[in-house]
Amino acid sequence: MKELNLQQTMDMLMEVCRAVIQSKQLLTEVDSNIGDGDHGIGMAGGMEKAKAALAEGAPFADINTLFKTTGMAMINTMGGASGIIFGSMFLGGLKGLEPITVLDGNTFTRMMRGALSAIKARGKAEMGDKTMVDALEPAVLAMEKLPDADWVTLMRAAADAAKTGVENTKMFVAKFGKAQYLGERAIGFQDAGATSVFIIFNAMYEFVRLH
Amino acid sequence: MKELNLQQTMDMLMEVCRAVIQSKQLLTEVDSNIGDGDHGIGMAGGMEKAKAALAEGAPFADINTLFKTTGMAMINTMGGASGIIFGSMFLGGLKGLEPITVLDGNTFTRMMRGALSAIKARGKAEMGDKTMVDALEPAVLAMEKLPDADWVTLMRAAADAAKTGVENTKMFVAKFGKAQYLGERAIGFQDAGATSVFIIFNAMYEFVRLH
Amino acid sequence: MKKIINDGQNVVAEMLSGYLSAYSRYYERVGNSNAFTYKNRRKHKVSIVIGGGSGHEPLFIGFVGKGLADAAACGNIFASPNPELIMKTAQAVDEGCGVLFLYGCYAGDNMNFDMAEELCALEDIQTAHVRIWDDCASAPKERKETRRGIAGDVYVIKVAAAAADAGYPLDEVVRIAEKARDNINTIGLATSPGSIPGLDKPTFELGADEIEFGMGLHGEPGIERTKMQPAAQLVNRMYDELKKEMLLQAGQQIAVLVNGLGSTTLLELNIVYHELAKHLTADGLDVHDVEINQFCTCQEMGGFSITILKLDEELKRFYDTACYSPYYAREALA
Amino acid sequence: MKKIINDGQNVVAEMLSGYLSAYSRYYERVGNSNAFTYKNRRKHKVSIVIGGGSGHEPLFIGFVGKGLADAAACGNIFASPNPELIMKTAQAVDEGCGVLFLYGCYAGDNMNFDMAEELCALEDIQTAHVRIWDDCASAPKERKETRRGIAGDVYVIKVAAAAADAGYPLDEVVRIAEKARDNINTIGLATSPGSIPGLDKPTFELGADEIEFGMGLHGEPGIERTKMQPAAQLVNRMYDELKKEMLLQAGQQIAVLVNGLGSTTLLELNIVYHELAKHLTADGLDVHDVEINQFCTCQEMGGFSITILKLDEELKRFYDTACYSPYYAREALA
Ligand SMILES: Nc1ncnc2c1ncn2[C@@H]1O[C@H](COP(=O)(O)OP(=O)(O)O)[C@@H](O)[C@H]1O
Ligand SMILES: Nc1ncnc2c1ncn2[C@@H]1O[C@H](COP(=O)(O)OP(=O)(O)O)[C@@H](O)[C@H]1O
Ligand SMILES: [Mg+2]
Ligand SMILES: [Mg+2]
Ligand SMILES: [Mg+2]
Ligand SMILES: [Mg+2]
Repeated sequence: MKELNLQQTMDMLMEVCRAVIQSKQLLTEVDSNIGDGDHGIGMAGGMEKAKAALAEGAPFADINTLFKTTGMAMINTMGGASGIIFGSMFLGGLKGLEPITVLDGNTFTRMMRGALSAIKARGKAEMGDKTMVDALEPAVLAMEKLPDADWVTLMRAAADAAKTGVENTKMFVAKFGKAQYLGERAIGFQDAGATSVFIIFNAMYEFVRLH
Repeated sequence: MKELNLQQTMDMLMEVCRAVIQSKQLLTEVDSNIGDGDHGIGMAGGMEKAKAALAEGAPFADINTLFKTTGMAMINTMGGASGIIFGSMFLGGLKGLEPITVLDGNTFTRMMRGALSAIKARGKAEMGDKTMVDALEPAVLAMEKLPDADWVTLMRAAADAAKTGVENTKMFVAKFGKAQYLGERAIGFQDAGATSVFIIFNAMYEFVRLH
Repeated sequence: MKKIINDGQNVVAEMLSGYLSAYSRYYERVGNSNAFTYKNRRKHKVSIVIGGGSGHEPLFIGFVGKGLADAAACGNIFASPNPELIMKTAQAVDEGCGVLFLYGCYAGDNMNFDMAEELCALEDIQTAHVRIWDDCASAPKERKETRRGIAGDVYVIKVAAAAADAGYPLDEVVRIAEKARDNINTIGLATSPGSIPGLDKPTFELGADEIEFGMGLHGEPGIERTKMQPAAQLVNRMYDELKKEMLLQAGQQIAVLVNGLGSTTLLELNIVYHELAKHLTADGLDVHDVEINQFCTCQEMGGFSITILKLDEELKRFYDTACYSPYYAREALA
Repeated sequence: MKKIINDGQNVVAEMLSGYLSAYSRYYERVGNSNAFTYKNRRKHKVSIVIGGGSGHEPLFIGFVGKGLADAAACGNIFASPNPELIMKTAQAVDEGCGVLFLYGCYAGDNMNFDMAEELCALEDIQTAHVRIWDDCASAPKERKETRRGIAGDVYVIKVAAAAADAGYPLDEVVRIAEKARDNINTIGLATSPGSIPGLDKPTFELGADEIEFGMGLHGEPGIERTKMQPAAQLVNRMYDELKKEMLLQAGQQIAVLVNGLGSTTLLELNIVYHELAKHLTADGLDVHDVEINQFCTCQEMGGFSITILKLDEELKRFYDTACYSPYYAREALA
């Protein structure tokens, strides 16, 4: 499969929502270890709202609006660091993008590169700062190495890279978010936001694999 | 022994203070079961202060002042229901009593009868209301049945009667103090104040037995 | 129990030392006792003296001030102040117009304040008292003089102090305080115990999933122990009790206090009022004023109480005046 | 965790519903969002908008009112409000004189308020912000812009709002707010965790006999975990940190806030000040004013913080004005 149509893209985003909502408990625990424990509530709440907004907004005219709806729902219900950061993951790639009704891998890769830039501009985090950037940036790099790949190949690579990124966060001291105050004591624990990035790409992979 | 001199009376009161202070934990537990748990703190605190006041006030001109010092120290440091009730146990028998420097059993019995009257007038409790009256009144009655007895006989009778009184409180519903709200649920538990009365008479008994 | 204290014996004296030096602008200690007066109190008026056991802060220390009581006598934790302390406190604020003692109806307080009044008589201080018995879970209506005084204290103090400030004579202030008292009821529930500073066991036990309706401020038992329920159901049950007890009817003007018992957060207390407001609106009650706060606590006890004061024009007049203390401040209501 | 709530998702909306209907005299909701404004705010002045994660009540809801902020935008529990909500809140109180955002320095708040300012710019609302970073246990002095904002928020809000009420232009209000911010430090300690409504595990764990100095308002780790100690020693340690950090010297005029984190009682907090006052006196500090209260909490977390504000004549002028909200009321200081 090389292209997703509007309905498929919508279904994939719905799948992402469901996967994150199902991971509420896991994300809570991960954030409790070195943060304030609200990442699961926040992400699940944001995704609930995104799901509802997608269901309510359908039918959509283009894929851009799908992503915008998801991102805005997250920013405006979650608040917090992750609302704006993860909202930007869906919004940040839309700038300058003409309205599209089919989504190919190259476009998606460009969107994620745009999202990464937006997130780094907003949050100032770089690789190694123990944030979701540590999962998103490797995923984007992995996708960029696979131009014109089919969706399954692309998403497997993205999810794998994100997973490695999550593992890597265990080695880092945090520079942002509530774990920063832990200093060395954060070492050994994975970052909550990075975990969410993996869950998102993995849900996309599972979706394209089964369709 | 038929009479206590001033020093012996003072020593006996000191012994009473020590015994109550040592029972702090027990009284806390008894009051926790059906009250608010502060009877041990209250009685021990009052007796600490009484002990200090006795030590500081010595030498005393008469036995009346000894009792007055003890009672006033209790009322004025303890506060609460038991401050005034137990203060009255030492103060209430002094009304109309000429200054004395020796204390015989008959005088002491009369003093305790006066104390009982004062307490009942102040607190309105009668036998069977699950208060310290249930221990004090039988002790007074027992002493009144032993005119001209020696101190050991007298105090053994008082302590025994108080002990039975404490046991009896287990059968009662409380009409005063914080246990009253328990209704039937107070049955099976002994009253804290009654327990203190027994401890006091028992300490006196131990004192006269050993001197 | 991790309590931020030095020594279980000295907590009240040290608390007052902190409070009175922090707020020395307003308060003055009576000698070196556990009692204090409000410095800027109006003169030539009936004096209001409040007091009771400590451990319920901000009650009583936070209800002395402008438009509030003139002085407070503080007992040990959960134990009434002693007669001499109460008398000395009255003496410190007596203006020759009489002293009104306001306190919660508990055996210990009743006896100590009674004896204090006897001591005051010897000093030629005219006195009166109003015992507050708002807790309708603590005894049936027919024996209301044996009920406990809990958060309703706040309203009685507020109204009586305003009447005293307005220059009413002692018997009138008593009448108004009694009227307020007789128009107030409170019901509480506890979710977890408090602990007495210096003791290492809590004052009572509740299962991990249990609550108790009507539990007293020292852990005295209430009217029903149930499983934990959502806020809406808890409030339903409590409002039903108050409505029955007070015969609340459409059009009745009321003031409402949602009071936290210690560790229950303002977030939760405001949710309680969110639920309560639905009932009050549905029943057509005329809600004149609402407070959501921690006024009458039992150390870190979990839970809350709801107090309703039925207002008439006279009570409202005194309710509406401004008052100020560090823990209870209100502007005059329009 | 027994929390008096209905549903973990709706706590903030329901809390605000309760608060705003109880205190409808003073407040008005912005649309049906989780933000509200003070009705009787002065017009033609710089508007002060505060906000942040909920769960720290009375902060932020209790610092909107007379002489305080004009509006608050409330996020979910421990999560910054979102940019649109913040923008709408600013819009609701903008008088054309500019809006100053005051908030604690946390990644989430920083990003959401930044984006809100971008949205405001699109709406032609002039904005500025002052991030509050008073918690000196959260990072060394050299990186103070990464420190957390905790109880010191209260002083910055008070002083900035008074300057705005005095008619100062935006850049001046910013200057004064920053001056206040730069003269405030706080250090806290935790004895027990709070819990997020709807979750059944507490936000962190502490041994039965352990405390942690410098722990953050969401359970972020502090500078040292030790055994529980008497109040005097706890205060010693904390005062030492503040003294070093702030270079406190004899004659310096200060305001002091002893703040409870949730379940620590007023009894204990007043004992803390009893101990603290000894140090302040010994060091010859000129204590202008003291507050002992629960202003900035973390649900039912146990523990307290100490905040010191160094005053100069300008700050004092704004500190001293009267203010009123249901949870923070003060008369003008002489
Ligand atoms: N400046 C930042 N840049 C990128 N990601 C960030 C930044 N700050 C925080 N995050 C991400 O947000 C996650 C925390 O999200 P969450 O727990 O929902 O918010 P909060 O920290 O406000 O409680 C972190 O694990 C991290 O991955
Ligand atoms: N009206 C009364 N008359 C006699 N004794 C009383 C009365 N009220 C209380 N008591 C006694 O006081 C005891 C309680 O003392 P304490 O726990 O110190 O006071 P409080 O009830 O104020 O906590 C009761 O066990 C009872 O024996
Ligand atoms: Mg978090
Ligand atoms: Mg007791
Ligand atoms: Mg008691
Ligand atoms: Mg958070």
